[in-house]
Amino acid sequence: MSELFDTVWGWGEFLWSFTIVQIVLSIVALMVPLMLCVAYLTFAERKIIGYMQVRIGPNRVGFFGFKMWGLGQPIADAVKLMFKEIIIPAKANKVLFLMAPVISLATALAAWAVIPLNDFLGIADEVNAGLLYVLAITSLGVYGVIIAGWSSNSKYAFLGALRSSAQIVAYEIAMGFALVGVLLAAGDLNLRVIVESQHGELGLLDWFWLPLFPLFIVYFISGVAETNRAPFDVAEGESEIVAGFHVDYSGMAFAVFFLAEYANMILIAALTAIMFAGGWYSPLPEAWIPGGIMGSLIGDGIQWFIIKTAFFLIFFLWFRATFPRYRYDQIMRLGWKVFIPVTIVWLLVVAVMVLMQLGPWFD
Amino acid sequence: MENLFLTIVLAPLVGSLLAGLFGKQIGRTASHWVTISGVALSCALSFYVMKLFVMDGMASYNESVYTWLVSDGIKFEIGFLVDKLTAIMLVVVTFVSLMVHIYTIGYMHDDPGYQRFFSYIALFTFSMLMLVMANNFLQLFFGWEAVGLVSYLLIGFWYTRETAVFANLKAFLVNRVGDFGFLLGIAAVLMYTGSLDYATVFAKVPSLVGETMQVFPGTEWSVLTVMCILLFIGAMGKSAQVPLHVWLPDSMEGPTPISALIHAATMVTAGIFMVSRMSPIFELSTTALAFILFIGAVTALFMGFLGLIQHDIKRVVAYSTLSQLGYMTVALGASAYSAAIFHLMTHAFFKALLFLAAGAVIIAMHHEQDMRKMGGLRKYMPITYWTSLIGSLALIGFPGFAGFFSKDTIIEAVHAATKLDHATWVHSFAYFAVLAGVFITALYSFRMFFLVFHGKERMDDHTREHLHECKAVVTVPLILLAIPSVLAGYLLSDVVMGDYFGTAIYVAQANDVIGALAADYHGILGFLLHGVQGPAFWLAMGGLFSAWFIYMKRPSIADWFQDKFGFLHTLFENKYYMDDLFIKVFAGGGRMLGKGLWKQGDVNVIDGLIVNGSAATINWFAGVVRVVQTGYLYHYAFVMILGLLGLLSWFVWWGA
Amino acid sequence: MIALSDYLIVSAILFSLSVAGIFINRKNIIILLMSVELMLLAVNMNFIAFSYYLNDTAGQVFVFFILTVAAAEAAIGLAILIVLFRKRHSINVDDISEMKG
Amino acid sequence: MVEIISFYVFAGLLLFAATMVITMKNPVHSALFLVMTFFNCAALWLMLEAEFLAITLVLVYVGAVMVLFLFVVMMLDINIARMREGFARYLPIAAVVAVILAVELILVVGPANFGLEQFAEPVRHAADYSNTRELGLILYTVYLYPFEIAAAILLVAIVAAISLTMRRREGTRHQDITKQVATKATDCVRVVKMESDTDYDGGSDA
Repeated sequence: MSELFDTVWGWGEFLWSFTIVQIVLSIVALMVPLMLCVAYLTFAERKIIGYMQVRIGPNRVGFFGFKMWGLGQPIADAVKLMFKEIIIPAKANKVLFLMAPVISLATALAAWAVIPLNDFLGIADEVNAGLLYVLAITSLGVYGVIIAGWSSNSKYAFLGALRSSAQIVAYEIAMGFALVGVLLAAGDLNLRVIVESQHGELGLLDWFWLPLFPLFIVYFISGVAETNRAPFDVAEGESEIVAGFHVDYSGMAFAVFFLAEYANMILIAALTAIMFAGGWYSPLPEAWIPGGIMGSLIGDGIQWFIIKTAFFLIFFLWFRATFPRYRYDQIMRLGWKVFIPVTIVWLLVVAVMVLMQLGPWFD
Repeated sequence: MENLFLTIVLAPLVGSLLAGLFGKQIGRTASHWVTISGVALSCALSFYVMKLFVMDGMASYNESVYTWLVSDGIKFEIGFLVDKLTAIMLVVVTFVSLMVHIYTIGYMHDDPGYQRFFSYIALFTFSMLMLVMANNFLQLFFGWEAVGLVSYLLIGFWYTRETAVFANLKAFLVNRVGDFGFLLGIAAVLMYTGSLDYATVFAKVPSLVGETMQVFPGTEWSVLTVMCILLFIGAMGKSAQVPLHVWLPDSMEGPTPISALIHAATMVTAGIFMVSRMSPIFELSTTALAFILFIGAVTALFMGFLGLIQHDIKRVVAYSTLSQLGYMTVALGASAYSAAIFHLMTHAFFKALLFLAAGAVIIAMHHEQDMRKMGGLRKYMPITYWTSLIGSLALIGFPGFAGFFSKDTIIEAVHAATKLDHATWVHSFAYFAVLAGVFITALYSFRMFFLVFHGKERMDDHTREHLHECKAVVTVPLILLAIPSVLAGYLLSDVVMGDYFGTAIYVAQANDVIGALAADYHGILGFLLHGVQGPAFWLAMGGLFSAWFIYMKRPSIADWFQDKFGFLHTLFENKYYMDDLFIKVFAGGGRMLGKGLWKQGDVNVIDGLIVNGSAATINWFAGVVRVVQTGYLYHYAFVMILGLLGLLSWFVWWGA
Repeated sequence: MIALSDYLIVSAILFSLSVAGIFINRKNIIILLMSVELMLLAVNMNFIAFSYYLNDTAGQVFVFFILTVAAAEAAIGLAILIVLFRKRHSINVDDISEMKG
Repeated sequence: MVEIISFYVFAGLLLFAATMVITMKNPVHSALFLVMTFFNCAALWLMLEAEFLAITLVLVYVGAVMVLFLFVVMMLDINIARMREGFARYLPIAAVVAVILAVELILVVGPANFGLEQFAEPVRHAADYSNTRELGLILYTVYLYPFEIAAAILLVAIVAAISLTMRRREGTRHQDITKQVATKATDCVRVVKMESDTDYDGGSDA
């Protein structure tokens, strides 16, 4: 037994000695829960919107004969989609057609590489230019949309793709500027350093959302627009262009787009938590946090990161349940003529604040 | 003293401006009164100045009145140099001018341009006074050009006549030639002495002796000779010396008072005056003096010939003026400046007299100027007859009359000059020319006199019925001028033989012919007796007799002469073809040159080669370049890449 | 060990490829623009390689500027292309040999 | 070892993608291969410790410029067949020129001149070395003016691109929000007073 254990452990050590293996394992360790989160986010969406609209939502599919409030629903959906046929339109560009959803999902997941989950967890969170990396990768998401729209060789899909990509490019600028504010405040590109620079005695009042409030709002709304979520979902626009760029997708290909969208939502929520809401730090002032088990529960830790991400995710769902869809020109106006000027102005303010070493954030 | 001179100068100007600008308003009578009073004032003051010099022995006056501008140390000033030379000129100019003014009242009586005319002649008087009173070259040049301008205006006074316009244009153009030389001369003076002031210049010129300049590369010319000849070219133009004389006969197109004042008595003598004034410079260049002598001799003799065959009464007088100007120039060339000025003075009186007399005849003949239609006017116009006789006798140099003394002095001076150490053939030729000129002068003068006042009455009946003596305004000036024509000669002993001019005129020791004459001079009577024994007198008498014989006794001789020596007559008739030469060679040549420049230079070279040529070249070049510039991006890229490849290959295989 | 020359050779080949691209795609202005971008990329690669091997950050600064200018160039180039297409309904190089709009 | 392998992999992919860019029939494919070229290039740059520029390349070129390219390529109705004219004809000369160029360039920059002997591989920086910080320091001090000029160039490019492509179409309708907000009830509703119909004789609820 111990020999076997030793052998396995030995192989394990050998494999662990390869950086690649370490990396792959850590990626898996992050991705599996993430995909589960994505799956259950769809469930949560249906449930929450259901409650908001005073109905129940999915409540039948459970596990092992128990209904369990419909918790088996995402699994069932996944199984269904996996077994559905992927229809490829005759005039479509096959390679690109299949590549598009993969690109979408890949970019949504790749950004997680530099995201620090708490003060030690993360895949490549030591990367110096983490913030830049996030910006770069999120800017690639548009490729999935464009390629999907174009390779479908369909007017609806192409129109959706154009709308979507123009929207993404537009809001990316405002988003980038908002992040520049964060960068200015933190003085570093590393996400972990950014989080750590929000640490203070005052808890949630020490976070960047307060001094960077306009940027915070702009960033979050831009994030909603980036993910093509309601009320910025003209790219899909069921009543206008059927389903936008993925109108011709079906089965797992469609599922991947779906996953990508929700993964993106989680990413935006997580980034918001990191940039503006203190990452894994407790919102309570340090003085209030007792020792012991209670202290580890309500003190700094990954649980706060998850709670904050979930908190921001609920806003995504809330928006969808509440707001009517924007008209396209209104979206563009908001992006170019409101957000960008606001961010530029607030960047100046932030710069002044940093120069003045305004406490408690910049001292 | 300054105010005195300013008054002399400005009085005629004021009259001129009043008559010229407000002639219409103040009327004809007032116009002639203002101008005449201006000139009369000048005249009176001139005589006063003369008196100051002669009686009171005043020193010469040389002051600047006004500095116009100073540029690089060179002053441009207005100033007066008044010495005895100037004084003589003042008297002559203002006196003759006054006479002419008065005469004009009668002569121009019916002319519509009456006020304009008075304005002009008063302006002329002002200009001439400025000229003679100048103490620097700038003012001299101003006066020089101003009198030229007035001359131009007055020759073309009857500007509706084509011949008048032609004549004034001709005078203007010919004078430009002379003035150009004059200007160059002044420039030379300024360049080598650095000053325009007479006194400064005269002080500096002796240091220029021996200095040479290169007008053309490889030639070494004496600075002083070049300077003098250039200045004299100006004098040639203004004083109508061959070959720039052609304008003077034509200037007779102007009204007769003008011919008398400007083209006989004063303006044309400006050149003589100028050379005399510049005597300190001219005396330093023997070459220039010889040149002057030659020009003067040629003018004196050959212009006289032309007078022989003229039919227009004024033209005869004009040619005689040319001839007499030649005499003065000869005197200048012989360094007998005082003789030249003396002759200038006497000539001014008797020539003005002759002109005015001719004018009187013309008035009487109702503006008929052709002598062939006159004759026997003696009984109709006794005053004119007698004054004309006095003038003619003075002109031919009849003993006792003014012309005799002045002309004989010149002849004697030239004779003396032939005996100088540096005498050349030019001096001998000049002596011959002045002697022959005496005969010719007598011949044409009395030809005119006889044809006009004696012989058959050849005019038509209508004219004859209206023939009568002129009014007092015409005859009084004649008489007033006749007096000095007779008496002026007796000033000889003072003006020429005495030391009248003093430092005003400078004569080098080697050239001092007047000094030689003065040494032999024993009073007027002696001079008179000596003159009667000399060849000049007998030649004059011969000329007079010949004129009587040919034109009174045997008129057929003139016709016979005309038949036998037709070529000579034709030559004279055409004025030695000088006008034709100028018109053909210079005007024609100018036209040819202009045409050539226009056709070749302008049309072919400038328009054709430079303007259209450059355009065509650019067009051609653009055509070539257009082929290179296809507009296709890949051609450019191709060329760029080939270039890159070439550079790289060079770098790889041969470079580094 | 990777030598400086390796990076330089890669960029040289990249440059040659872009030159070839300009030759063979002479009618297609979009590919021409892309070839130009490739050329700039090759140049940038040289800059960065030298910057790394000479340990001098200035090379990267120049790459930064080249990127700036190239981005501007691409934006304006494409804008011109769109205007052209509106006018001519073609972006064939043969159809745009004239300067007249 | 890993480095050498990744260098050859990235370099190979880079050159492959670049070849595809210039030989692809469809410009969309060309553009996508260009994106791939950029990615590989960025990878090579990362190996050269130029993190900032590598990420910027992705951010700017892949994220923005190439999207623009794709937009244009996709939206314009391009006649691909005409675009391909002369492709085969010019291939030989292109190949010859490219090969000569490449050979000559390699002769210049090859190992003889720039090998490890001449330029030894520098020591890698420590993990906390920030390329961005280095670049920023030099950019905002030594190269401040060029940096400002670059910014001005970008601004000019923005203005130029917008002014070139902007066109106002006739007959399009725009919402004037200020006007809408400023609208008062009296602008929209007209209250009309009417006399009641007196000679109405119908039933009370008809």
